[in-house]
Amino acid sequence: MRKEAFPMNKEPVFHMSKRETISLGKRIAIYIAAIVLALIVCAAVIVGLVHMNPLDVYKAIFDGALGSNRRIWITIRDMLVLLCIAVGLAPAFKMRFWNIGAEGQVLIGGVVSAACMIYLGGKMPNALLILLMIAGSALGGFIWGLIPTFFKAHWNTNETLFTLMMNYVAMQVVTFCICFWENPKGSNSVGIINQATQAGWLPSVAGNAYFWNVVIVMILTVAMFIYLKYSKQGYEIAVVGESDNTARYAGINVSKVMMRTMAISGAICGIAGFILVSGSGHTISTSTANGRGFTAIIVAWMAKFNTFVMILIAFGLVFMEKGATQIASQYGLNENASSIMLGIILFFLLGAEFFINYKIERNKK
Amino acid sequence: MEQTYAIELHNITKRFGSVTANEKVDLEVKKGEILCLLGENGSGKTTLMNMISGIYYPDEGMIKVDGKEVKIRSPKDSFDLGIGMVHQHFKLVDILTAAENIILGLPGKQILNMKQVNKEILDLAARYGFEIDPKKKIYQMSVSEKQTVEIVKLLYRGARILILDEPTAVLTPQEAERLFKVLKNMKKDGCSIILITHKLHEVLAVSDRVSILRKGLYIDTVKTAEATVESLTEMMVGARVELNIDRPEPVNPVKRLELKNVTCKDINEVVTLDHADLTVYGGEILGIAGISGGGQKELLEAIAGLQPVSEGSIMFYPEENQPKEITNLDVADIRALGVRLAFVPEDRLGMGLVGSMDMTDNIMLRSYQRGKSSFLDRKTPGELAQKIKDQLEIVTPSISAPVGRMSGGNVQKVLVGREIAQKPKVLMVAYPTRGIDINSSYAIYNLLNEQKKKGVAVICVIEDLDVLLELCDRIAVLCGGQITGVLDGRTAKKDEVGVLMTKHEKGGVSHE
Amino acid sequence: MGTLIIFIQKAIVQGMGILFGTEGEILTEKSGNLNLGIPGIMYMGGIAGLMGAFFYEKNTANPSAAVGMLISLLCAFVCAMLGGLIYSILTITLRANQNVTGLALTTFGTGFGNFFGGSISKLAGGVGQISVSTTAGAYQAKIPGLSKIPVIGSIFFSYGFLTYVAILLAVLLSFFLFRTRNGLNLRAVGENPGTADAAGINVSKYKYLATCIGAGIAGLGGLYFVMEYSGGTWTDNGFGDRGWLAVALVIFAMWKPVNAIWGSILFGALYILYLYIPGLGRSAQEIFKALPYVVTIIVLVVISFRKKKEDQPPEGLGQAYFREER
Amino acid sequence: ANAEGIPAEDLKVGAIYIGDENEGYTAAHMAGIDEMMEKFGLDESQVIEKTLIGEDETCYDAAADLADQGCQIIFGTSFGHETYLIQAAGEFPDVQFCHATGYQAASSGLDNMHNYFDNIYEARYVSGVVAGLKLNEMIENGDITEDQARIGYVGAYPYAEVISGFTSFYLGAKSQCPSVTMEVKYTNSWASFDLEKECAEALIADGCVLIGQHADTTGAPTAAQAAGVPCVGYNVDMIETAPDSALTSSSNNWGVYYTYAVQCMIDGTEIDRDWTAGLKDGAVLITPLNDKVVAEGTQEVVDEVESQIEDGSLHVFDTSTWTVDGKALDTYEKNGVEYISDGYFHESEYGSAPAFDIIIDGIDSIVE
Ligand SMILES: Nc1ncnc2c1ncn2[C@@H]1O[C@H](COP(=O)(O)OP(=O)(O)OP(=O)(O)O)[C@@H](O)[C@H]1O
Ligand SMILES: Nc1ncnc2c1ncn2[C@@H]1O[C@H](COP(=O)(O)OP(=O)(O)OP(=O)(O)O)[C@@H](O)[C@H]1O
Ligand SMILES: [Mg+2]
Ligand SMILES: [Mg+2]
Repeated sequence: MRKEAFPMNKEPVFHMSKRETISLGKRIAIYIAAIVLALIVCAAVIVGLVHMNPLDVYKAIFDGALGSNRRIWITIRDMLVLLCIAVGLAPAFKMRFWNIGAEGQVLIGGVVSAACMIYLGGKMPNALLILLMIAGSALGGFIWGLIPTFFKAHWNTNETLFTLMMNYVAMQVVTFCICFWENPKGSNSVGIINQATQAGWLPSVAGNAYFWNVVIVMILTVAMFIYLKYSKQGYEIAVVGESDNTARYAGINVSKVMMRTMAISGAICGIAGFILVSGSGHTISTSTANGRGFTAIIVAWMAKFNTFVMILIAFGLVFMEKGATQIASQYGLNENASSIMLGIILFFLLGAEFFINYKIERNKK
Repeated sequence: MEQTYAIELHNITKRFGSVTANEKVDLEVKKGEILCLLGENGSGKTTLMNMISGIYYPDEGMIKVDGKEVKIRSPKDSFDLGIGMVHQHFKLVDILTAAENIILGLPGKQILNMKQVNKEILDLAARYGFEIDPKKKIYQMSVSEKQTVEIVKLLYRGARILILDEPTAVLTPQEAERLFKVLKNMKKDGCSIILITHKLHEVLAVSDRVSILRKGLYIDTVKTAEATVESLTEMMVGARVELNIDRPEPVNPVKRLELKNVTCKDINEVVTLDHADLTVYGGEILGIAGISGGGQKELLEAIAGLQPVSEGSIMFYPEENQPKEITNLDVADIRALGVRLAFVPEDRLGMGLVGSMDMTDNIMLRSYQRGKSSFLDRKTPGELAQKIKDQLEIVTPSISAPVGRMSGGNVQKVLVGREIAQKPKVLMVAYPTRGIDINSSYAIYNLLNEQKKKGVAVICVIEDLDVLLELCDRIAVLCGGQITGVLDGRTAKKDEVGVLMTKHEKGGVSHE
Repeated sequence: MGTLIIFIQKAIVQGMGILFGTEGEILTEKSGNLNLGIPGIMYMGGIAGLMGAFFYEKNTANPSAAVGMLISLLCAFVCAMLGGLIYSILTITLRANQNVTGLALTTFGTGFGNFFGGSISKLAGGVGQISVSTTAGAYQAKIPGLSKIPVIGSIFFSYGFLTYVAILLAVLLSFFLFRTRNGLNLRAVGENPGTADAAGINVSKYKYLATCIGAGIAGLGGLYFVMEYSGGTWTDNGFGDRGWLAVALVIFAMWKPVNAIWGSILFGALYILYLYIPGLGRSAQEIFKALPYVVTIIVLVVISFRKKKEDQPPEGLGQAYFREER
Repeated sequence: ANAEGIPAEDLKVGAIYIGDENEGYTAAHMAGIDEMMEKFGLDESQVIEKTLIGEDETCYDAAADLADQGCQIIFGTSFGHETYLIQAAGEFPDVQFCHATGYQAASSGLDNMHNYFDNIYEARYVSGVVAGLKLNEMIENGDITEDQARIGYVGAYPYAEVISGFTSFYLGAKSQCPSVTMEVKYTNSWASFDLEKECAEALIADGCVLIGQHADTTGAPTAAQAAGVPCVGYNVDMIETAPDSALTSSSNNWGVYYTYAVQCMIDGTEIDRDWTAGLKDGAVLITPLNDKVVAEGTQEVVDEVESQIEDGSLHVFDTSTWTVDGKALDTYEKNGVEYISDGYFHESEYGSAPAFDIIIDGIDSIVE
């Protein structure tokens, strides 16, 4: 069995070990390095494709995201929605529940909001209607999140795929509803709901259409931070996330916590749907969520469930997206280039985590 | 004449972050000998062995096999040098059969001929006196069967240097005896064996020489023939220790718990606890003996509210009030009834503690719900954590370091410390000293005795019969889920217990 | 009767693209890697194959079908493998979270496909003008005599060669996983990398190979879609959510490639069922369109009811392996 | 609105597209914009095009952003863009907003909001004639019987724009092949290759012997080519996609409108509230016939039909050529407008968007 000619003299050059702690400065430095590298690679790709000066590219990115007051607010508005969904995902992921179904939960929240606007608009004071819409869309997302969780809690059904499939079911629910709401019949277009009365629209404050969007999402962000870190329920989520056995041993009703947490998660995603419908689009379609449910997973994960860090990451991603759209329009580059760039940046950021968790040392002689 | 050793280690150093697990360790193993490696918990035994078997790579130092210097960068390198290790936690793939596990990673014809493999395995097993069913899946096996698979795996690969890390921790005395017989056969065959165990009588019974580590440092190697329990202990802990377990008479025992006809079934509807009747008194230590899988775990978990009971009742008797039924209540319900049950489970990091959380957060695991506020109180548990750390001399950089990073013994201290701090009426502990060095073990026995003196009903499952007989007031013996006898700890004999442990053969796992 | 036969035929055609994806993902998951990037990888395979064929046919006076086919097969496989390689480097070497990496890869791959799809469409002179008819012809060629047999011929022999490759591949994969030494080692890596490592198996190597080859196979699903299904053209987001269905089908098949064959055909059937049920109103159609997803959910639930150990996912699925971790 | 007129070199034009250059409908609009740019000599920096703009607030964002950038005229191309353009039009009264396929400009009460659409039904009628001739040829050759002359039609959504389209196509075919019937299936999507292909396949399985389409990808021709069934496309020439099947495609030349609208800006004249134009103005057409597939003599018949439509002697929706429940209609009122008079349905005369939404005899379609 033994191989005689075994080369026993080569020594590995590097050695890798897990870091115990890392200073904040180092952590930030690693991320910055990753982003710089990612931007260099992106620039190389763009220059390769359209032969333009990379500095112009970066200027266009900045211009697209923050180039005018309107663009700044659009960037903020989109960042808020992404943030809201990520905040919703945070407790689920902390519980190690892979909720890939935010997209569907957002859509259901949106569809409930739209239904309220269509059927109840003008029948009650606007403030009451809006409160009802918030409650309704939260309830919609709540139910959509609860269905897979019920099965996960009782039979340990795989939640990753269950929630994923629920997205598509939600899309069909939306198209189904559109069949009744579209105008004219058969056109698949709902158009702006209550354009004249603005019933069920989040009102502008001091000329700013997105004031309430900011308020709602910021409240959720801060509340979720406190909830996860300082509340008993937040602690329970952490324990369940670590091990079911430990949770039961601690007297935690695991299925209850799981359902409660996903209900919260789904409800917040539902509220994100409300914000999309009532606070910006004033319509409903299958593309209302527009992939944000997936992007938010990345935001929640990279922020390690810290909702304040999520603000930064959500802003960064929306910034890049808006910038890429601008490049596309300015230089006639196909819009899909923005997905490629986003992908590259994410790859680098994900890879950077390694250097935060591990260190590599040269082996001593 | 210069002796070539089977394996030599020189100046081996290994650090994990700030922890130095091994520092300048030297070790030599002769051909055809059994060397015991002895040391307190966390002294670096496993780490050292992991470097021989290619799991870790040493930071410094040199390894020689058959007198030639080698670099062992992976388990494969280690195999190729004829080294094999049975890990503390078995390295087996659950859904594969014994045979599949045994041939894992071996070179050979691509298309598998399992018939041929099965036959080779049976031949090999017969040579050394093992019993093994090559077609059985691992997840259907008992612990000792799994261990057999591990050892056969090494032999099948032609290992000549075998490392066994605490192999007897999970075996019955009879199983351990059988294992030692096999080891001696292998030794006769010319194999070198490194055996890690915390049980000193085993060391004295099987080994040729003993090497001792203390806090990562190499202390000495002595001939077994010249060693005694006391001398070894002294070398391990660096000071002479008192080895007598104190056993005060129970004062004024009162009925605390009563189990009637308690039956439990696992998910496959197999009976794991079979109509058990048992009464537990405050102020005494009730020992539970039994071979592994005999129902000990289910018994404790049924009381603790972690195991559904399909038949029978469990009653708790408080000081003054009416008895309370706790059958099939979950942990929270039991607590809500005001019944103070403490439980140190067998699976420390998988059930008792959360590895990634720090001591404070772990201390409040069983008490965080106290108080009306929806928010956590971290101050009180923080103070308690500090107190437990100081009192039990827990070795950890700080109470805000994750407990998963602590050594096994220290993890156990956190767990026991927390449970005792609940001021329980009933304290249940499963294998409180498994994998724990002798010094810490005694500290824990003392803690149990203290509880007993406070009138707590202590139930403890311990595998070491000597300890059981020295520590407990009464001993209940389980076999195949049935209680086969309850003995007086002061008068019971070891063989008496042994007989009861194998009395019934139905249900449970069968043992010959 | 005629409609039924066509329905079966179309269900099979729908299913095969998914089947490739599922096969790739099974191989990947058996190594313990849950690659949610498969949908993106299928786009990468599809566009690379199309581009290979396109540039070959564009720059060659008399393109040969066989050469075009080989070029496109190779391009699709290699490009999809590169997608798998990105995933592998991130999750195996750099230990990034598998789910997140997969989602990012899907974003990237879909963008990659649509971007270059648009680019060659432009080069070809506009929408619908990409023509790789020679190569596509090779993919669409049916078995001459057999496909003409009534009923049997239409159901079993009226497909391009990739269909048979997909089915054969499922059988071969099963054989590999359950009857060979490397297959055994691979399963061990996916179940318990620590054990596999201790047994001397090069865990990283197995994970890399399984993930990259799995990605390559999934890429063939994209190629199938572009060449055989679409006849050699590109449309943005053309695959729709088939990539996700492929991932879902892995569970449906309980990690056994042979089960995936009929599973994928069933999925294909559900996908188009509403078109073959007469008299469905528009809103009723929308309900029928949810069927593949609802059925997947039902299957997930049913599988979770029966807790057979052999039907469960590989135990190490989704976790990075680090030897020194404990 | 702008009586002054804006010199071409000061003009800034914005365009909002639902898709990008890889999608037939948008590609046709882009081509129209290019034609207009060339006509007036506008340079790249004077035209800002935004692609892949959804039918939601992003459309409003895009419109407002274009207005911020100084565009004096902004085109939106997708049906669902309309309400968002109206929203922007209210906010930017000095900017002209023009929306294709929409119908709400008149009712919006905004002077700067306009609708435009081509009389594509004319081209569809002509392409229907081509299909009818092909069916006749197939009947003559004995490939099918008269009763089997059934057209399968892949439609996007069941509303006026599509219904008007397939009815004109059907009437064109029927004018040549009286026994023809038609079955319509909807994809419920404007551009989805696989659904269009599956729909066409299902139609063929159902016995349809010729395929027509009103959806934006090459899915249906791909299926027709594979099944060996003739087909009529939309938007773009399908001969590359279906060399042995494609007969012709009906298509728009949006350049006509874009040139007109920009000319109005330069001249300082009002843009029509509801603009339409058809064959006569070259705004719609059928793509060159695929000589390999079309029936003999098709070109001559096409030429004649086209001239009849152009000179007004042939009305596509002549009530004598179609019935509903076996009866000819002599009145059809919608939104207070009577559409039928002088023996025909006055399509696109009271608003640029198609209005014909009647399912006539001979056509199988869900009516929901
Ligand atoms: N993953 C880890 N990261 C950092 N430190 C660790 C880790 N695992 C263990 N340690 C440290 O290494 C030391 C040894 O741990 P280990 O459990 O191997 O000790 P041990 O000898 O088995 O002790 P015991 O007898 O108490 O079980 C401990 O001090 C522990 O804090
Ligand atoms: N992977 C690891 N990462 C960090 N520290 C480790 C690791 N493994 C071991 N240690 C530390 O190294 C030291 C030696 O541990 P080791 O497991 O070798 O002890 P041991 O002698 O085997 O103890 P025991 O008798 O409890 O098994 C401990 O302090 C342990 O915490
Ligand atoms: Mg150890
Ligand atoms: Mg230990």
